[in-house]
Amino acid sequence: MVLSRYLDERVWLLNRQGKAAIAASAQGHEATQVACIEATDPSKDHYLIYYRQFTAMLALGTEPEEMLRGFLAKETEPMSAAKQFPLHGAHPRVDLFNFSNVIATQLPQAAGVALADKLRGSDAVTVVYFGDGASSQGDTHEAMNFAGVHKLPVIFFCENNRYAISVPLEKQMGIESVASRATGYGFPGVQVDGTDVIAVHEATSAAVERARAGDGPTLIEASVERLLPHTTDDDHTRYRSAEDIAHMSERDPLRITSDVLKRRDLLTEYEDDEIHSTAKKRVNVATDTVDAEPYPGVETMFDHILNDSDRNAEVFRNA
Amino acid sequence: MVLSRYLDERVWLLNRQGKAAIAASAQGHEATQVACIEATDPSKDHYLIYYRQFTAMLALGTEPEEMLRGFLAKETEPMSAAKQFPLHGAHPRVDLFNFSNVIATQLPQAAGVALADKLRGSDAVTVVYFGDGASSQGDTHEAMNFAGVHKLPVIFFCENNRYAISVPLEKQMGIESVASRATGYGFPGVQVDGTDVIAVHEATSAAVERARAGDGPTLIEASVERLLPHTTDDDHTRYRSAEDIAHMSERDPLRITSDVLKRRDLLTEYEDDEIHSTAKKRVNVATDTVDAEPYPGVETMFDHILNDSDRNAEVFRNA
Amino acid sequence: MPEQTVIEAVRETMQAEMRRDDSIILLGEDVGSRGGVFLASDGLIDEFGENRVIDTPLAESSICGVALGTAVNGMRPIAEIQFADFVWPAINQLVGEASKVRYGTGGAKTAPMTVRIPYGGGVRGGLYHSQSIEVLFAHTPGLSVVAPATPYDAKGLLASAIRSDDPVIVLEHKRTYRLVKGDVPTEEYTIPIGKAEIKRPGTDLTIFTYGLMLHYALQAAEMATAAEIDVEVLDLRTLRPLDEDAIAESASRTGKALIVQEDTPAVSISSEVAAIIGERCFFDLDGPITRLGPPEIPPMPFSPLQEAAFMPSPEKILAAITKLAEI
Amino acid sequence: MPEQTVIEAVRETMQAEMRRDDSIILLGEDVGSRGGVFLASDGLIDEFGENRVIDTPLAESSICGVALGTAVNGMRPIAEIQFADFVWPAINQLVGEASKVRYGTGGAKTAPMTVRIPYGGGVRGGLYHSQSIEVLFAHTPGLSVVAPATPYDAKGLLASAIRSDDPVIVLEHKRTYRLVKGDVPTEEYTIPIGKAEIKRPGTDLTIFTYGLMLHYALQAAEMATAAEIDVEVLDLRTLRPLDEDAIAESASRTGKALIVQEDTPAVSISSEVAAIIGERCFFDLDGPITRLGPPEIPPMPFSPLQEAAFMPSPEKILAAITKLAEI
Ligand SMILES: Cc1ncc(C[n+]2csc(CCOP(=O)(O)OP(=O)(O)O)c2C)c(N)n1
Ligand SMILES: Cc1ncc(C[n+]2csc(CCOP(=O)(O)OP(=O)(O)O)c2C)c(N)n1
Ligand SMILES: [Mg+2]
Ligand SMILES: [Mg+2]
Repeated sequence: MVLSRYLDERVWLLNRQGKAAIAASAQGHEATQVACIEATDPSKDHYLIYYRQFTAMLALGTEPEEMLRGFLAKETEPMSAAKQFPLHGAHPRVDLFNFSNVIATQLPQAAGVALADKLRGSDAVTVVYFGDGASSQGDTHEAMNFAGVHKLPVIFFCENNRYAISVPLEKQMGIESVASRATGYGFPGVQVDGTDVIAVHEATSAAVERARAGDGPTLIEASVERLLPHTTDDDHTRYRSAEDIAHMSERDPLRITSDVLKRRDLLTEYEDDEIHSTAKKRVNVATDTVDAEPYPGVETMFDHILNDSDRNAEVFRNA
Repeated sequence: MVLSRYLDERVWLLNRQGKAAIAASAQGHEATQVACIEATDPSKDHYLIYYRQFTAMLALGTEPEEMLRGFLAKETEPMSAAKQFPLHGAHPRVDLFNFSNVIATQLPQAAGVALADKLRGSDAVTVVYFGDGASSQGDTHEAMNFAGVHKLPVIFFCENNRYAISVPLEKQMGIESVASRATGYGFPGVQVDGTDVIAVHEATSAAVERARAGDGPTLIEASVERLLPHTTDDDHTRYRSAEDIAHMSERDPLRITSDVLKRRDLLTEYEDDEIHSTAKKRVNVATDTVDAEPYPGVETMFDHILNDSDRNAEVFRNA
Repeated sequence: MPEQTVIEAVRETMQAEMRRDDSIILLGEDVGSRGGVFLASDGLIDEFGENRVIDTPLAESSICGVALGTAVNGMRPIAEIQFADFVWPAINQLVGEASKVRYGTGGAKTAPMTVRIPYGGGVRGGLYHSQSIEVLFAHTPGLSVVAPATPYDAKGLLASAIRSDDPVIVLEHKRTYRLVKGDVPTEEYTIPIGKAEIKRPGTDLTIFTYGLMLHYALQAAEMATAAEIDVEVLDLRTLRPLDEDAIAESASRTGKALIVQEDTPAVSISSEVAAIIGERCFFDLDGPITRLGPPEIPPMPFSPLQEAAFMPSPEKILAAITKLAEI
Repeated sequence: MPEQTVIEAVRETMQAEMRRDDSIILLGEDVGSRGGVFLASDGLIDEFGENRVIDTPLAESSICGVALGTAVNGMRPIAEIQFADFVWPAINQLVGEASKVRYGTGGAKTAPMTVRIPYGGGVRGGLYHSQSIEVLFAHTPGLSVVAPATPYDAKGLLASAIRSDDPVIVLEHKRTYRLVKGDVPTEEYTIPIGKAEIKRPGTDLTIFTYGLMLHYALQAAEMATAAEIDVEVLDLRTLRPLDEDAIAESASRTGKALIVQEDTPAVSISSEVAAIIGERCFFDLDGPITRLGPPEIPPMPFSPLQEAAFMPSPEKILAAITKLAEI
């Protein structure tokens, strides 16, 4: 979490320096992402993420350097060979992927991934992430409906930060809770406080168990704050009140988590400081390394295209 | 209802004679369609139908000749100038339309129609029909969600016959009732027996009242039987058991309605016979009239296209 | 070699491929006990069971999105879109998503999925059961698009599609399903994606076409022999990638190009074929690059006389041949 | 005449039209207090209120489907798709439905709706914020498609779109939004849909283009004067219907055609322009009909060098001019 926060801050800084073209942020979503991943098994489960899964990616073992190569579009970027926006593509080591920026397309895909496992008799679980805005898309409905019919081992994990860019929840849906829709598909929906690592972990563990047992999908809705504007291109003071923005920090999951741990004597002030300074250093090292790396050259632009004919077409047209 | 049944049967006959290219049937859906329309006000309300709304169209004042012109694709066909499948296009006298065969596209359109009324301060209600199969489409979700956010004066009317062509309800959804999804959009959902004219009328009246009062949408689900195969192109013995097919007739809304009326002394045997013989005659007259009419000539093929340039393109290309 | 219809060839190819490879599954509306509305999967659920022949909910975006998900997780799905006119809800999952999986993951993931789509008119289908939908797919890098017109090609190209490691759109003209018969070897074979075929050699002009129009073009070519015009007919067969070399070779050799298609002409396959010829064969041509298609109106009217007037026909093609040959 | 950027012209045109006609409403994601992600509707919610400037749920199919519903019930909606790459979920409501309303109801209903779509690349948008999406719309009878490249044209064509009684797709190249400035009269005017414009007259060859590429073509034409090549630049402006007469006239007059576009070439606008020229100007041409576009790979890589290599540029256009002029 702490590493995620520092890296996240660094990425925004790199954007302001003109080095990173764009960045979304997981600030405010960190606790829920870590706790959810902790309840799953990265050695066999599948993860379909969206652009705000910065912390989840770190939790799944992505190195800070690898993340930064995405933001800075460097040559050895591991997810898409820098063909895509940061964090898009497929992970080099676990089955985590994010094919596109297009909201909610990952949900039917996740149902398909889970269907394949079910047909093969595997007990792998598929976790798919989406936002409150994504809940409005037709694909979200179709995916949940399909998963409900086939009782697929999939967890629909909604990170509800009450905003889709500038559109607040009450303009997104006529109800309060995305989780309440699960009954309309024949599986359970649970609401959890996304700043509470224990609650998220418990809810996810129950869903994982259900899925592995062949009992079908679960919809989990974690309420979180989006502490920063939507992306580096956004300015949330245009649409959020100063008061609203000020109050958000009360729900900062980093502070809440460290307070809880300290209160339970699971974390000392000293350890906390250590964690922070280690994370800071890690981010500095990674930044220095990646900043010095080259961009992909033009030669590799034609890698991973479909077939020879398409390449011929190119050669022909631009000869 | 009786007229609808005879006309419906005639249309299938015309198909078997090679005169009507295709027909869907409302047999089994008649009661619910009549009762629903009765609860609305055709002088100001809007109706977005789908291909199975045979009876609803008659209830809204379409003449048998007009319907037959659709099935036989005759020159003066009133809904689409015979450009479209039967019953598609727009009604010549009430605001009833059916732009396409594409399942569920009418639902967002209905939300839009209702939105326009709401913005203008009109108290018109929009009724949109769809089947159980259509409930799976993304558009259905998006429409209901939008209508829920804006509390639109729209009635989502589902005629649930438990089949989408051959696909039975349990392969369509992980739940039993489409109506139960309404809570996920913030408005009421009601289930009614679609063979019970009183129940359908009451449910629709309540929904109309709600809508006119500005309280927003209602989802009504009427359970009905599809007494015939999906269309004249289908053979339901491929996917329904003989038993299932035999039992359906117990839910024939015509028989049920006439039994109820007779039991309540609202209909005598004599009156019933009269109704039947009048309807038969009406259908015969209409058939004779329309059968003799010509097809649209080629000249009118270019009517109602967009603009001169497109026509020029045509003239140029086929000169 | 037994004679088969196109739909029989499609069905037997799916059956043979499914026997060969366990990872192949079918998904679509009514593909199960109904056997598909055109009976393409008739009987397959009996042989392969509900796990491999899946009646989906009525929702095309999820049919394709779910298929894509299974494809990136070890399966080779064949998705059926019931009618081409209903593919529009799935465009996002096909054009937006599936086409970019390989490129967008630096080759880490691929999407070996086949999407079978019955398309085309002349079947009294009106505006929503007659559409041609090839344009956008044929435009999209990352997709392959085949459009077989004969039972032989239907088998060979469908087998190639199923075995491809990337998404392939298979366009089957629904009017050819029962109309067109031909010899089909019982043994397995594939036809390479991206290769056109000269279905009738000739010297005076070339007709470039595909789908149902191939058969009309062949009829027109036969009729043209009466006027001693020797017409070559090139079946494009694959619409993406187009076989540019075969197109250019034939156009350069005969010197006259007539492109015939059922789809409306503006920004279409026929435009691309014309552009290839205009660029590569310019100095070899001795007549304008001519296109014959339907008028630029929504395809196509339901009423019978207007539908007939809308569709290109052997007679219309013959008229275009004659006019071009005279230049 | 005040100088404006393209985005300013778009905004002021919507504002002026909304003042003129109460039935005009805006719908889209973030069009309200955010003012749209490109600020096209900045301030409009303050002037016209939440009833006429509607922040929709995140669901493009319903944005277009709802807009269509309001359009057939007395309104003139302007729907905004946030980025072109996200229009695919709405294809069914636009191509499948809206385009056929007039024809499919025998003229009883019409759909006076405008859909504004920021498209195009060269903005470090990667695979999902750079797409060109004109092909399918430009192919579809029943739709009009405009693609203004200057503030003046943006105003005139957007006004025409809003006032049209049928659906119009307005493609705004997002790179031009702030980059391109020009004089825009304060009074209202419209530019007819379907009319191309010669943006630079010339005698030696014609470049046919639209969107951002217009500006690159004009730069290249200027550069070509050094080699004494006199290049005409024709801005297509409307992509459906294409101004076939203007295209044919210019190609016949200069005798050489170079078609430049940012979209991948196969089955595209450039194909259609080439086909028109190949059919209508065949006897007047003295060089192959040449196309310049990006390679046939998914548009377009995120990394900067590759993005630059992908995009056509004034330099690449100049090279094509020089080569064609030498023939
Ligand atoms: C289909 C589609 N439409 C629009 C967008 C533009 N867009 C990117 S993020 C976003 C908001 C998403 O909100 P939400 O799902 O709540 O996720 P959050 O960013 O709040 O985590 C929008 C509208 C998109 N990427 N895809
Ligand atoms: C988008 C789309 N997909 C598929 C079809 C083909 N089709 C026509 S009717 C139908 C079944 C519809 O079932 P339901 O909604 O339950 O209505 P019913 O016919 O039972 O009244 C299907 C799959 C279609 N018309 N549109
Ligand atoms: Mg959100
Ligand atoms: Mg049904």
